[in-house]
Order: sequence, then structure tokens, then C-alpha cells
Amino acid sequence: MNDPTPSAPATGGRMNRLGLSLSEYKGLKTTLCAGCGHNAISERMVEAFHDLSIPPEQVMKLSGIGCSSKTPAYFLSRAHGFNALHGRMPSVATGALLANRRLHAVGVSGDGDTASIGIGQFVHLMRRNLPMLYVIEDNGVYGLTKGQFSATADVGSTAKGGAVNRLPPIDTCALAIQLGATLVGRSFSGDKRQLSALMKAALAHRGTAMLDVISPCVTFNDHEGSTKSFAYVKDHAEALEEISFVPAFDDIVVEYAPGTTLEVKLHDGSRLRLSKLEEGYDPRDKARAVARLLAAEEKGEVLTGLFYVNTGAPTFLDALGLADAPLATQPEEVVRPSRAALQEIMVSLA
Amino acid sequence: MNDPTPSAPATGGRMNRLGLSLSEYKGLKTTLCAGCGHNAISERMVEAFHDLSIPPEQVMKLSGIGCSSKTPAYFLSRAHGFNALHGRMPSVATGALLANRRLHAVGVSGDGDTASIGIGQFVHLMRRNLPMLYVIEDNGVYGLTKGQFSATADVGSTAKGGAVNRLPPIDTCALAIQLGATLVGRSFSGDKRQLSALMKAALAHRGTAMLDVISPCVTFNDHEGSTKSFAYVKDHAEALEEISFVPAFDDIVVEYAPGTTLEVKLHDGSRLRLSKLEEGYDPRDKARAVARLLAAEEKGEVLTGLFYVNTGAPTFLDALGLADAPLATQPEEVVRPSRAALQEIMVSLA
Amino acid sequence: MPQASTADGALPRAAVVNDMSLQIATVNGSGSQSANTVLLRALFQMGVPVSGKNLFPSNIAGLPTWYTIRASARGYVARKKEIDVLVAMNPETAREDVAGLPPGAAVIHDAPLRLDELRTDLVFYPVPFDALAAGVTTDPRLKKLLRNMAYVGVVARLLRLDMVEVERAIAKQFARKAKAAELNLAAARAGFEHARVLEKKDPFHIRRMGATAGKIIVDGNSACALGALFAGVTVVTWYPITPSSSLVESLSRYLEKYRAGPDGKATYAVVQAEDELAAVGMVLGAGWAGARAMTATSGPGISLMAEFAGLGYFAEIPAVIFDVQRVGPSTGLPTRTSQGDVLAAALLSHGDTQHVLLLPGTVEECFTLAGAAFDLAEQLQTPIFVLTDLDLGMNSWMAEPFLYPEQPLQRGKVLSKEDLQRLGGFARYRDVDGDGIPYRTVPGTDHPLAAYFLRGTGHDEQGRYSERAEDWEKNLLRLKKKLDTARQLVPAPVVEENGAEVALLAYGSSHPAVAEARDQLREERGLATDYLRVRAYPFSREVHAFIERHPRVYVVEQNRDAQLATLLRGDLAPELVARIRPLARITGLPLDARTVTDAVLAGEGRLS
Amino acid sequence: MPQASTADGALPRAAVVNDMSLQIATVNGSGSQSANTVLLRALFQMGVPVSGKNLFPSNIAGLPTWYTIRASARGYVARKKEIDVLVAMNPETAREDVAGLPPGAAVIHDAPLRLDELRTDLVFYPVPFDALAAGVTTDPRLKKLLRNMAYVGVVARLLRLDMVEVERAIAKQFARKAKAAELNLAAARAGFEHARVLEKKDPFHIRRMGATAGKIIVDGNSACALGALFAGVTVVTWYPITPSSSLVESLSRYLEKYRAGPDGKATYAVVQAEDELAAVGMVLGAGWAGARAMTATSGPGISLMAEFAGLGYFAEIPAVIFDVQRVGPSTGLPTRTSQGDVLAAALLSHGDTQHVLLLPGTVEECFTLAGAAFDLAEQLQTPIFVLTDLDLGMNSWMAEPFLYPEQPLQRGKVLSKEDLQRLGGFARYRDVDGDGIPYRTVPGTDHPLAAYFLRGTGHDEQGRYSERAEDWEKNLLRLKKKLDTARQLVPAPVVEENGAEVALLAYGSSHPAVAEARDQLREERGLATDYLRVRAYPFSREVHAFIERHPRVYVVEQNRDAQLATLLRGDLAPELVARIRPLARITGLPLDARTVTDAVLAGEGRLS
Ligand SMILES: Cc1ncc(C[n+]2csc(CCOP(=O)(O)OP(=O)(O)O)c2C)c(N)n1
Ligand SMILES: Cc1ncc(C[n+]2csc(CCOP(=O)(O)OP(=O)(O)O)c2C)c(N)n1
Ligand code: SF4
Ligand code: SF4
Ligand SMILES: [Mg+2]
Ligand SMILES: [Mg+2]
Repeated sequence: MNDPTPSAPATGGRMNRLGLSLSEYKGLKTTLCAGCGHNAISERMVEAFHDLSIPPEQVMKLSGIGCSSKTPAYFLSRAHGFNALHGRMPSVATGALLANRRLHAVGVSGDGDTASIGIGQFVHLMRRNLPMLYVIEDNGVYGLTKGQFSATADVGSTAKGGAVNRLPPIDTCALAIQLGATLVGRSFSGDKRQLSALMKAALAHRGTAMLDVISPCVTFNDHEGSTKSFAYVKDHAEALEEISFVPAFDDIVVEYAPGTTLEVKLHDGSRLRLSKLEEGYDPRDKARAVARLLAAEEKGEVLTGLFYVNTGAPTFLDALGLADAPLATQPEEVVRPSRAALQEIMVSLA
Repeated sequence: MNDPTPSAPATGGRMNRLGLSLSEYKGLKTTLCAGCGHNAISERMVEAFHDLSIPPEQVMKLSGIGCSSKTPAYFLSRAHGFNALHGRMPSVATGALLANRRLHAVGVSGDGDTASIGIGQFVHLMRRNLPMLYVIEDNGVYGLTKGQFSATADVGSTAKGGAVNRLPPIDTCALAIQLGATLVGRSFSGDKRQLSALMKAALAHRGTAMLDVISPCVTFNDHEGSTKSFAYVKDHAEALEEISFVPAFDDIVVEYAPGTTLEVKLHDGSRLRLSKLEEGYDPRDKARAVARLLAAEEKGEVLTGLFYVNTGAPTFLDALGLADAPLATQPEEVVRPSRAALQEIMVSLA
Repeated sequence: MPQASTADGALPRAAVVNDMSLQIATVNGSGSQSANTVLLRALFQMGVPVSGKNLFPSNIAGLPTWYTIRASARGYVARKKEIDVLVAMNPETAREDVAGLPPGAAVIHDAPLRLDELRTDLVFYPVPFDALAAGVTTDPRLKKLLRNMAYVGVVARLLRLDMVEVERAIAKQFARKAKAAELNLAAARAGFEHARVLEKKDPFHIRRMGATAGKIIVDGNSACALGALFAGVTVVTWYPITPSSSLVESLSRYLEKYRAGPDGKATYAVVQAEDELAAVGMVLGAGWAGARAMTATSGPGISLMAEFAGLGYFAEIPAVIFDVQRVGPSTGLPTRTSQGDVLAAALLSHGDTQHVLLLPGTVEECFTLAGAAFDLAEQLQTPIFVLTDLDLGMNSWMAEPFLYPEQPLQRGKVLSKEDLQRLGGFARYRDVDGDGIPYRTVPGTDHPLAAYFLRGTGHDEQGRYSERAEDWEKNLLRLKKKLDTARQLVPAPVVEENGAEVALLAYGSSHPAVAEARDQLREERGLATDYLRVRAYPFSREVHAFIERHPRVYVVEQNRDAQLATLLRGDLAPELVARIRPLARITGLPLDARTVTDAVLAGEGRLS
Repeated sequence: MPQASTADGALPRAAVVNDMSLQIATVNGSGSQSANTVLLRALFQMGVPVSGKNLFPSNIAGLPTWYTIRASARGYVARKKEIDVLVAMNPETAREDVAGLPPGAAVIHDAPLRLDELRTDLVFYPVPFDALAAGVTTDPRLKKLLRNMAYVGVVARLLRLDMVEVERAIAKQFARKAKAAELNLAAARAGFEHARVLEKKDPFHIRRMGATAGKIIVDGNSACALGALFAGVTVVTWYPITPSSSLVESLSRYLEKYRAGPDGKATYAVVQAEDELAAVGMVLGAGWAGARAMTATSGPGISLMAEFAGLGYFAEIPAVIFDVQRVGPSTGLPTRTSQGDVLAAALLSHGDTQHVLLLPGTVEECFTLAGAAFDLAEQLQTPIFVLTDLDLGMNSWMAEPFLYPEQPLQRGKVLSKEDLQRLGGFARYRDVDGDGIPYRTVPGTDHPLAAYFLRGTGHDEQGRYSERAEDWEKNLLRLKKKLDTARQLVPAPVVEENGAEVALLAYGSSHPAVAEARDQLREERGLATDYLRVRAYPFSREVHAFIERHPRVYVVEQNRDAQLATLLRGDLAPELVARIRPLARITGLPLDARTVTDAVLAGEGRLS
């Protein structure tokens, strides 16, 4: 910011262009389960902001309620945070950006927070193309309330208690593209490289950037239904039948090339088929992006990559014709009309 | 119902198979503006129920809040009605059908009621494939609160007060298809033939049938923006500047062949390009249906017809494994477990 | 008094001068609004105190609507229970309208309605409105419309209005539409001319007086909008709902006109949200981020804001929420007035939540209290609810011109980068000053210690997550202290006291009826009363003190459940509770003085 | 009393027998739940009255958690303020846990924590838990888990529990998992054996007694679920939220087991809605259509239900809403207990809305009042709120086995096809019987006059849309009368009265603490008290009468704002208001007797 000379981004280096080390982008210690996908996403968040040399004080972190929504406490302690209500982060983010358009806003939500209770505010946020990064930490369950299905759970998946989900999942990416979000992608919490790249692209984008990040809940999730899974946990559950025990897992890390498909074995023994968009994919065609997503769903694959981007659309703040300076700090002389103005109005009412 | 012999539907005839005349399907006198598209839809509703010989006592009418949501009072007086809260009809309909799965349910909503405040419940209703007919009487504005934009208003359209809409419209049909509704179509309030056909198909369908019916608000709507329209009203407004005056209009009636496009001139002088699906269109392909809708939108056309139908999907009530008899009337012997059951439970807790 | 230039100069002996209630019965959508405004303005221009109330249905066109103009030399602006002059234009209600009139009332009616056959104790003036309009235009649509301005002319002659003032009012009404002005003028004149044939048989007369000089006419919603405008509001969110919509619509127009920045860009944002949950969520996001933010709604919207209201209270976020009350429960009567959201707003949300309410009683106070709301929100760091209602908000009221606010904006305890430098950090929820109000920072403050993490969960003084019993209790008691601090900051009550034993206590739009009732009680029954008008909750000490001085305090309000009285019972010293006499009524019609007078007399055992 | 077969038979002179509070401090996710249940059950099987309370954090794993078991020969089941025996397994809180103990307490702790260095006035028992677990398994994960069952063995020996009962409890706990039972048994035995080396130096002993014979142990959420099950609930909707989730989860299991229809299909529906607005909307839709429908939630959900609650009240739809209260405002402390939603629920929604509340105070009443709620909802045609809380709902309580309901389901005033035939129609909102309760029909009733149009807007007796002032007022006053009728239908208060001057008034989970406090007051200070436990709002006449008989009534509740006291102040004759002494506290911990005792003594000016 203070240094106009272009320099290579400080990826991996100790200090970024602002002279800040990675640790100055960290947050509090996580209180999530060991191995929870959400933790990996927080780490990528720390790196992305650091590497892009965004001053942490110029960032607003927002979230709803859920394990995922706790994570803004675990990155960028030097940024203001707003842990809002369940499903209602989009409106709060909208208000915050109206107040101060100069700040970066990053919203973190869960699949329950977004696709169940929050789908209404999500739809309208996407439609407005509000300039912010919106991340869904998507595990198909309500982690914090102990494992009920969310609206992104796959048909046929089985909850820890044994219930089977019979409703089709909502594809938040297809939805976002259709509704007007201008950068839409999906990744996997364990895919450092892809997730970092998407996050940085999203932070650089002007408009709503929506990333759906598959992020397994190691404690309650089961991606493929009772037949194929629970392999590992089952053995132990048989032995112990202790529902209050939460085993600690290591993070899953994956790496796979564009255009390929990778089967990931999750902690519970279930499998996830990740399929990465090919190198030459053109993300500017809305209809094609939606079609690809629908097709992947039919094949039972989770398509990842940057599906859609449109850099030309006006953001909500542009459409409103807002002043360049933040509304929050407009001085009294500007926001309180003059004596003459009141006089004029009074005459019109006389 | 009492007559098992198949007979030709009583379209146009005085009496239907139940021996009921059309007037026995009527409702109260409308209190909507003369020429309002919603009135025409109510008329089609009367005909459809009559022609299909559905006993009015076996119907539940539900709605939200808005001019459109008042219309259940204007058809089928002999059916129970539930005029719910703004945007919340889907949940009420869900509960009502859980209580009595034997009844027909028809929900009437507006574009504000559905796409603005109600989009959350709409999304989840579609996803559940609840067996009911859901009609959006879609005029792009909030009629009852005097003409603000709804979330289906076209970009660039101008409100009576002069404000311009800058947000993209939500295509409720594309959304419904993507989310899991199993019969989805669009029509125009003035297209008697098409609308009647769609309604009857919808009433015969088992699953969520969602019809988006373009239904111009003659008092507040302006479909194409300030440049092309307000021709008629403008002159008079110039002369009178009387915002409390609501002129009475006649109903618009259109007829056009499948595969053709028709330009309709609305009361305010604006034009609507209706494009009807061709005769051979196969409505069983989800991805294609969505693609066609996106393409039409790009061309600025309002595609009409039956976009998607899937007769094989289980309804929500099937998925729940509900008893065939209505839950509401299950007898006490069935719903209150035995003394022995309580005894067994108490022993398990001892 | 200026020379009266009415149609006839002399007054009959039994004349009732400048004291009447004129009701125009039409259907909505028939375009009578301009006509009614012209009548109101003509009276106003003649120096006669007026008020105008629109009683309209909850649909767009074709249902009964009544517009009532009260002219009162004594300045009474409450609804008058009796109608003195009826203009009956609506065939559907005409018979019932006529049936409800007191003997001696006058009825101007569309001739084909043949109302004169109904009663013998009224004065009827049949008028062929179609013919009158036909004389002005041939366009059928215009004809329908101009019938309205024709009745203005008829009324003008019958009540002895100065036609010059009617014409001025028409000119003002159609200022930028020459053609419209012309047609309407012609219609009014046609009515005025036609009325020559009518023989005046009723006693109601208007005479010029000088009681409106320098005054304005305005509705409470516009007044609130102006209050917000001059309080420097920057973020406005809303979801349309009657009767609050016009508050934001009016504000939008003023903002467009008066708040373009130096670069021509907007120094404000007005956002139509997808619903009320989003509207208030945006306000809290904006308030947290440092903007002066507001939303406006009515009952159903208040219910939908419950969860966010609790967050705003608990996380201590400035916000201003206007509730233009209509009749509830539920969707209720969307186009009728009430004071039914007092309890809901004061206690909005689950858990131990309490809110600050401001209760303007006049359009002037709509302006000043709307402004005060923004100061209080930032000073107290909490949502402030401004409760008006349909009567105050949408009807037309006379007022003194609003005074320019002399006090600079009070932005409360906000720490800057420099403050943080000096202090070496801060604790977001610490009671540094002993008033329960902590210090805050806003996002974007360029200091590494500026940030805090706002949450609706339990927290310690630093704002860190905490489930500790002591942290919870301490924080909640501080919040209570803060509301106690509010008692001193909110607008004090307005007291009119003269040592009477009987007192009236009221708020909001009940004020005009109570003021008039006090005159009735004194003049008709010799019963002197003292009066306190509450303007805020939590109650200032003055409210308590007033009740201590009065053995019987009638609490007048427009709801069923005596909602403000309930708050009083909860707040008063127990031994004072028995002094409270709830006087709560709800019909959806604005309160009238006679109802109050009768109820007080009944309470005093003096109803004859 | 049966022969005590404890590890050592004889009791030391200063022994404290069957009167202690045992706390196990761990982190959540470490798998201690079974171990704690086994301890609780072993005591229960020994005939000693017990209660178990879990104090857990609002996350899934890794944060401090405390489980407290109280054993009390006198049957006290409230939280005890002091901990007598601590099992310290959590390094993060161990020092603070130890610091909070009263002198003389015993501490069993993981040896490496070296807690014995901290204080000299406590008894420490260091135990090498890792080594004990290692003796049972080599799997590292299992090792971690079995440390828990090892402390059970240690506690058993130190407190002189009968190891046979511990083994029976383990067998019951792992009834269908032979391998798990075996491993756990081994771990418990390892602990029991190891404890031989510990020299007993504390006074706390358990001895067999006979006070639990025939009793059950159950949590309030399960009890509510059973109440609903036996009330014939058919439609259950919910949105997960702590601490209410387990109510519906438990109900689902019971429904699956006991409510398959003759064809094997479900005679019920359980639907996880997308949020609480939808959950309550579904309940109203189902109630309107004739089903017995319910939802369960906690504070934030209650706020979100506000708009629908008003519709339910005004359009008169049966519904049952369970509010398992947690600490608010806002998200607050999701895993802590409170009684903070009383006002919010009683007044939920804008406008003049009032609701019926049921307030069970024991798990037996969770069962009976849950059942009563469904009857009342249909009898009164209105939403009924059943308020419990986290303490009552999620903790373990002893109870007499629930009694089978003898009264048939009360379905209220529903007209059948035949009724309509006979009556020739009906008016949906007419007060036929003078009790304010009208007659209704349900959709699908096969009669041309059965239908009516339900709406949240103003309506006349026929349910037709009406904006008329008289219709509105009449209907609203009838609704008020209906709530007055409710006073006689709701469960009467439970009164224990003996002519004392000082009275206590409480409700819900405050009951055990108040019962114990009354003993303390009488035994320690000779202060006899009378006691009324409120079980419903609106208040029955008995509540008023009781207050009339007592000059000083302490109203005990677990919130900040004295919420029930506020409702009382609003409802009582004004001259009785001064008798109400609010005694409201909120920390998130279940209320303990000492707090009540001290507060009453302070109020009586007798605090030494
Ligand atoms: C209004 C409301 N209802 C319910 C809850 C309880 N609740 C807390 S988190 C949560 C679900 C979280 O799921 P998700 O967003 O997927 O996050 P995850 O924990 O899986 O990361 C729920 C239902 C709440 N806090 N507020
Ligand atoms: C919670 C709530 N907010 C706002 C309103 C006010 N309101 C009534 S109808 C309506 C919009 C109706 O628009 P739409 O659904 O498109 O119906 P239309 O009148 O256009 O047929 C609004 C905002 C309300 N009744 N309830
Ligand atoms: S419960 Fe699941 S989502 Fe929550 S922290 Fe644990 S692993 Fe993550
Ligand atoms: S305002 Fe518009 S939508 Fe409402 S009744 Fe009139 S024409 Fe129809
Ligand atoms: Mg999740
Ligand atoms: Mg509309």
C-alpha cells in the first residue's frame, strides 16, 4: 500500500510487502476438533491475507453461528470481527460494507448457516453482487449441534444416530452463479494449493466471490451412507459405545492435477470423489458453468475449481452510487444539511 | 369420486362429474383493481378445479400476504383457506399436508411474497417436493404496498415513483427446477388456454408443481423501463398528477401458438415478449430446461410453457413413510400408546 | 382579523364558526387525495387550525375510504367523534354513513344516491357531480376524477370558504402541471358555481382567522424523515410496510436532494432489503462499522426483528428503529392506528433484553426525537426504538416550523487510533466511567489493538468468549446500569401541573385527544387535571415524581392491554402502583377526546 | 436397611454419610459421559437419592466440562454450592478447580498434575490414570477413553461404593456391547484395585439406603417427549438448538418404536425444518388442519417465532411450543441454564398478544404438563408454550414412574359434518358458550358450510375480513376473555402452606433449590415459610389468593429482570403488588439453596 513499486508476492517468505510476518495474521487458538476441515481453511485464510499484503486492520471478518462460524476468531486477530446470528451474516456484511466500502470483507459460514436457515439472505447477497469473499465451510451437517443433516447433505447419507437423509442437496455454487455472484468456485479443505489460489483470486475480485469449500466434519459426518462407510469408527464404537468421545484426527491433505479425478478417503472411511476442472476451462459462460455442475452431480462427483467469473458487473456499492469515502466517516458538515436547506423545506411545507 | 365410470371432463359444460356447477367453485367478489392479472388467474383456478371435478371441500387454499395472496378468497369459497404471513405460506402448507395428506393443496403467492421475503421457504419447499400446486402471481412489484420492486423485477425497470431497479431478477422457474420441484412451468395471466392447461396438469401431478404466472399489475407496474413506456399513463399523469387515482383497465387476453413469440402491450404501454416452448419440447431434462431458461433471459424473452416434469420422484410425504390415513384423524387408540408401552419405558429408565 | 371575504358576509345567529368536522366518504383509487388536500390547505390558508385524517382500507382500489378534516378555532386536532358535514360520494357506504350522523349534520351527496329520503333531522345538499364534471371534460376517466374537485367547490361555497384560497391551494397542489391545475380549477369552480342553487340550512361556517400564520403542515413520517436527515443518517434500510413506507420514501427524496456529496455521489445509502430480518441486520452491520443507520417498519416487522434486537442490545450496537404502529396482533388492521407495540418493543427478544423507546407526541417531536434517537443510539450503544403510529405518521398536522438542531452530533464513546496509542489498548466491555457505557472502536481504525470480536455469546470485558458465571453476571448487571443511565439521557416528560388531584398520563398520538379532554373536563364538569406526557422509556425520575404527587393517574393509551401502564407497574415503587388507572382502548380509529373524558368521569364516579 | 457391603464396613466418627457433591472435571470429547452415568447409577442402585448435572461448553471437543453428582440422604437434588469431592482430570482448569474447594474437600487427581502442592487444607489422592488404563489396553485411543472408567473405580473405593453396583451399572450401560462392557469393567476394577493404596482421609461416605426403590432416572427433555408421545402428538417439527435438540431426538426414537400404524407406516411425522420460522409455521398449518402438532426450541428460536406466534394467537390455532430455556440475551450461553424467556414467551409478538405458559417444575411434571399442553392447545385454540430449561431438560433427575394418563384426549370444540348438518352452519369466531372460545372446523370436513377463511387480518364473527372498529374491539375483548377462561383450565399451583408470614413463590427448575432453602431457613434460623409453586400463566385465582394471605412473598427465579414477578405485578390487585419481593439471579449455573436462603434472610433483615 505504501510501496508503489511492484514486487513479487511474498508467498512463503517471512515478511510481506507491509513488513508483516505471517504470525501477525494469526488468530486465537482454535477450539474446534483436531482434524476438522475448518481449521485448514483458517490457515489458508491467514496465508492468503498475508501473501496479498492486505493490512489486517483493513479487514472485517463476519460469520453466522456454527463451528465454521467460530473460525473468524482463529485468523486475523487484528481485524474487527462480527459473529452474527445463525444464517444472518449476509445482511450484517451488507450493512458493514455500506458503512465502510474501503474495507475488505470476508464472511465465513457453514452449510447449515447458509443453505438451511440462511438460504434467503444468501440468495439476496449473491443477487446484489456485494464486494466480499463469502466462504461456506461445507460439511453437510450441523457440527455444533451434533450432527443433524444440513441442506447440502447428499441423498442417502446417514447421520451418526442412524437417520438417513432423503432430500436432495442444494448446490450452492450453481445457485450463486444463477443468482448473480461474479466469482464462484469450489474446493476441498485439504487441497492447499487449489484453495489458496481460489482464495487469493477471490480476495482480488471486485464483487461477490463465493467459495464452497468441502470441509469434512471428522466428528459427525458420513459422506456416503451407511453401506460404504463408518468403517473405522464403527469398530471402535462397537467396542466402546461412547457417544461423548471425540477422537482426534490429523488433517487430510490432497493434491491432484487439473482435469483429473481423485478419490479421497475420509476419516470415517467414507470416500469423496473430487473432480478438478480442466486447465483450459473458460469460466465466463454462466449457462455452461451451471450445466457442468449439474452434470457432475449426476455422476456423483464433486466438481472443484473456479466455475464462473465476471469482472465487468457493477457491484452493489457502485449501483448505489456511493461516495468514495466511507459513509461511516463522512463529517458532520457533509451529513447534516445546512440551515438554508431546512429553511427551504419548511417553506415548501408552509 | 362417487362415479367410477370414466367420463369426458366437463370442460365448458354446466355440471361436472360431481354434479357441481361452476358457481359452486366461485369465491367472494374480488377487491383487486379492475384489470389486475390476478383476477384472471382466479378465474382459471375456478375452472380448473371445476373441470377436474375435485370436490371443493377436499381442497386447502393457502397464501402469504399481498394482492395476489388475497385471491384465495376469490375462488372456491367451499374450501378451507389459510391466509398466512408474508413469505411464510410454504411452511404452513407443509404442516397442513402433514396433517392431512388426502387433501389437495393450492398455494398462491406473489413475487414479493415468494422471491423477496419468502425465498428461503420457497427454496426448501421446492427441495421437499411437497405434493401441491404453488402459483406465483408475478408482477415484478409489491402491489399491496404500492409499487416497490420485488426480486423478479427486470433490471432497468422504473417504478411509478421514478426509481430504477438495478438488481437482476430471480428466475423462480430455473430455481425451482434446480432445487427439486417436479413440475415447473410459466404462463401469462391473459393466456387462458395455456394457463388452464398448465393448471390442470399441475393439479393432476403428484409432487410440487410450481407455476410462475406473469400477471401485470395495472396500477403500479412498468415492465420495460422509463424509455419505452408509461406512454398512456404519462399523458394523464401530466394532466392530473393524482397519485391516489387508480384507473380501471380491462383484462388483457392473448393467444399464440407453441414455438412462437408474441409481443404483448401492457396497460402502461410497456411491452412483454412472450415466447412459447415448441410443440416437441421434452420436459424431462433438467439441465436442458435450465439452459433454455437462461438463454431466453439473455434474449430478453419471457419463455412460457411446461419446462420440466418428473413423475417418478418420491414426494415428501412418501419419503416420510406416512400412514395413508390423515394424521389429523388418527384415533386415540392409535396415537396414544398402550399402558404396556409406558410400563416398558418406565422399566428401561429404572 | 383580516376582512372576511366569504361568499356571503353575514353570519346567522346560530352559526357554528370554525368548529366542525368534515368527512368525505369515497372509495380508494378514485383520486380524491388532491381534492382533500386542497380543502385542508384552503382552511389552513384562511388561518383556521386544521387537521386531516385519512381512513383508508388495506387494498388498492374500490373499497370505502373516509377523509376527515377538522377545523377548530381552539386548535383541537384530535379526531372528533361526531361528523358535522358529510360529503357522501360512495354509494356502498352512503346509507350507513348517513345513519351515523348526529342530528343537525349536513350532507353533501351525489344526487342519484337520494340520501335525502333517509332522515329528516339532517340537512341534505344533493349535487349532480357527473353533470358538473361533464362540463369540464369529455374524457371519461378524467370525468371520474374531476368529480372530486367539484365537491371542493361545493363545500367551499356551503361552508363559506374563500374561493381565492381554494384556488391558491389548487395552484400549489399542481404547481408544475399547468394542464392539471387548469382542469382542476375549472372543476372546483363548477362546483362553487353550482352550489349557488343550494340553500344553506346548516349552521357550519368558516371564517378567516389568524391562527396558522407561519405554521407548516406535515405528516409525522416526513417529520421523522427530516429528523433523520438532519441527524446525518447515512445508512437507511427498509422493507415496505404500511404505515411506515412513506417515512423512508420521503427520506429518500430528501436525501437525493440534500445529500449528494461534493463529487455528486451519494453520502448515504438507501437499501430496500429482502425482508425485515435483513433490514435490521444491515442496520446493525452498519452501526458496528460506524455509520448512523436506521430502518423503519411496523408491527410484523418488529416481530421479525426480535432476534437481531437482542443481539444489538447484548453486543451493544447503535441502531435506530422506527416503528410506525398499526393495529395488531398479527397482520391485524394494516391501515388503522394503534399504540400496540409498546411492550413488544420495550422487551423485544428472548432472555433479559430491554430497550430504549422514544415516544414523540407531535410532528415537531417526530423531528426532534428522531434526531435524538441517533445521538442516543451512539451515546448508549444500543438500538433505540422510535414509536409513532399511523395517525401521527400518515395524517396531516399543523406545526411550528422545525428548528435547526444547534447541538453537534453526539457520536458517543468511540476511540480513535490516537486514543489507542495514548491508552495502549482498550477493553471493549469495561465500565470505565461508571455509567455502564463502555468504549468502542470501529473497523478500519488503523491500530493493531483497535480490533475486537463482536459476538452474541457471553464475553468478558475484553470481548473474549466466556462462559464464566461471574463474567456473565457482571456484564448483564452493567447492561442494566446502562439502561439506568438512559433515564437521564432520554427526553424528559412534558408536564402541565397545577396541583390537581386527578392526573392524566399519556404519550404519542393520544396527546391531542387528552389535551382536548382536559378542557372538556374542566369546562363541562369543573374537573381540573394535571398532565404528564411520557416521551421515553425507561422512565425518567420525573415520571415517578409526578405519580408520587398524584393519588389518581389515568394512563391513556390506544391498545387493549394497557401496555405503558404495565411498564409503569413494573418500574414504580410498589406503593405507587395502585395510583395507576389504565385507560386503554383500541378500535383502530384515532382516539377522540370524548372517549377520554367519559372514561375519566367514569373512573371518578362522576358519569352522569 | 440392607447390609452395607462397602469396601470397609465400619464408619469413622466424623463420617459424612450420603451427603456430598462429587464433581468430575474433564474436557468435553474425552468420553467421560458413560463413566459419570455409571457412578450416578451405582449410587442410585444403592438406594441413595442422586442427581447429576453436566456443565459443558458450547463446542464439541477440548474445552472444560464439569459433571456434578449430588448424593443426599434427605433427597436434595438442587445444585450444591460447595464441591466435596473433586475428580480433577483436566490440566487446564485443575488449579482453579482446586482453588474453589471448601476446606476439608477431597481431590482425586491425575498424578502428574501435582495438585497436592496447592493447598494443605484438602485431602489429595493422586492416581496414575495413564498407567491404570495401560494395564487394560494398548490401543492409544482406548487408553485415553478408559482413564474415565478408571476414576469410577477409584471413587467407588474411596467413597465406599458397593463395587457390585458399579459393575451392574456398567453392565446396564453397555448392555448390547459385550466387548465394551468387558473393557470398561476391567478399567473400573483397575481403579478400584489401585485405590487400595490410597489412605482414606476425608469424611465422605456412601452407605446403602432404601430411598430410590421403584424410582426412575430421566431427563426433562425425555420426560416432555414422553408426555407428547402419550398425548398422541402427530406432527413434530424442529430446528436443532441446544438445549432442546434432545427433546425431539428422544421423541423421534419413541415414536419410531411405539407409533408405527397397523400397516407399519408412521402415524406421525417428524420434520427437521429449515429454521424456526418454518418449524412453527408447519405447526400452525398442521394445527389448523386438525393435527396435534408441536415444536421445540430455545431462546433464539422463540424470537424467530414471534410473528407466527401472534398469528396463532389471533387466528386461534392450536399449537404446542416447548422452550427449553438457555441463557440469553442473544446467543448468550447456549449450554447454561436460565428462566429468561418468561416475558418473551408470555408476550411473544407485536400488538396486544398474550400467551398461555406451562411451567413444569419436575420431570414428572414435564410428562404431565407436556400432555396437558396438547389438551389445552385444542381446548383453548391457541399456542401453548411449555417452558423448561437446560437444567431440568438435560440433566438427570430421579422420579416416580410416570402414570398412564387416565383422561381421554381433549380435542376441544370441533364441529363435524353432522354437527354442521344439525346447526345449519357456524360462525368461526362467535362466543357461543360465553367462555371466549369459539367453535372450529378442520379442512376436509365434508360439508358445504364447513369452510372458513383463516387470516391474521381483522375479521368478524364469521371470519370475514373486517376493518370495522366494533368488530375489532369485540373480537379482541373475546380473546381476552378466553385467556381469562384459561386461568381455570391450566394446572393449579402447588401450595405448601402452614400459616407462615413469609412466603416463597417459584417455578420450574428453581423448585429443588427453594425446597432445600426452606429446610435451611427453618432448621438453621427457625424461619418457617409457606410456598407456592406456579405452574402456569395466566395465573390461577389460587395464586392471587395465596399472595393475599402473605405479607411478604419472595419470588425466586433464574433471570436478571424478575420476569415472573413482572407478570405478577401486572396481574395482581394493585394493593398486593408491594408484597412481591423479586429474588432474581442469573449466572447460568443451576440455582442452589444457599443463594435462596441468604437472599431471603437478607430480605428479612436477618442476615448475620
Ligand atoms: C436461531 C438459531 N437456531 C438454532 C441455533 C443452533 N445452532 C447453532 S450452530 C447450528 C448449525 C451449524 O451448522 P453449520 O452452519 O453447518 O456449521 P458447522 O457447525 O457444521 O460448521 C445450529 C442449528 C442457533 N444458534 N440459532
Ligand atoms: C412481515 C411483513 N412485512 C411487510 C408487509 C407488507 N406487505 C404486504 S404485501 C407486501 C408485498 C406484496 O408483494 P407481492 O407478494 O408481489 O404481491 P402483489 O401485491 O404484488 O400481488 C408487503 C411488503 C407485511 N404484510 N408483512
Ligand atoms: S464437530 Fe465437526 S465441524 Fe465441529 S469442530 Fe468438530 S469436526 Fe469440526
Ligand atoms: S395494485 Fe396491482 S397487483 Fe394489486 S390489485 Fe391493483 S393491479 Fe393488482
Ligand atoms: Mg456444517
Ligand atoms: Mg407482486
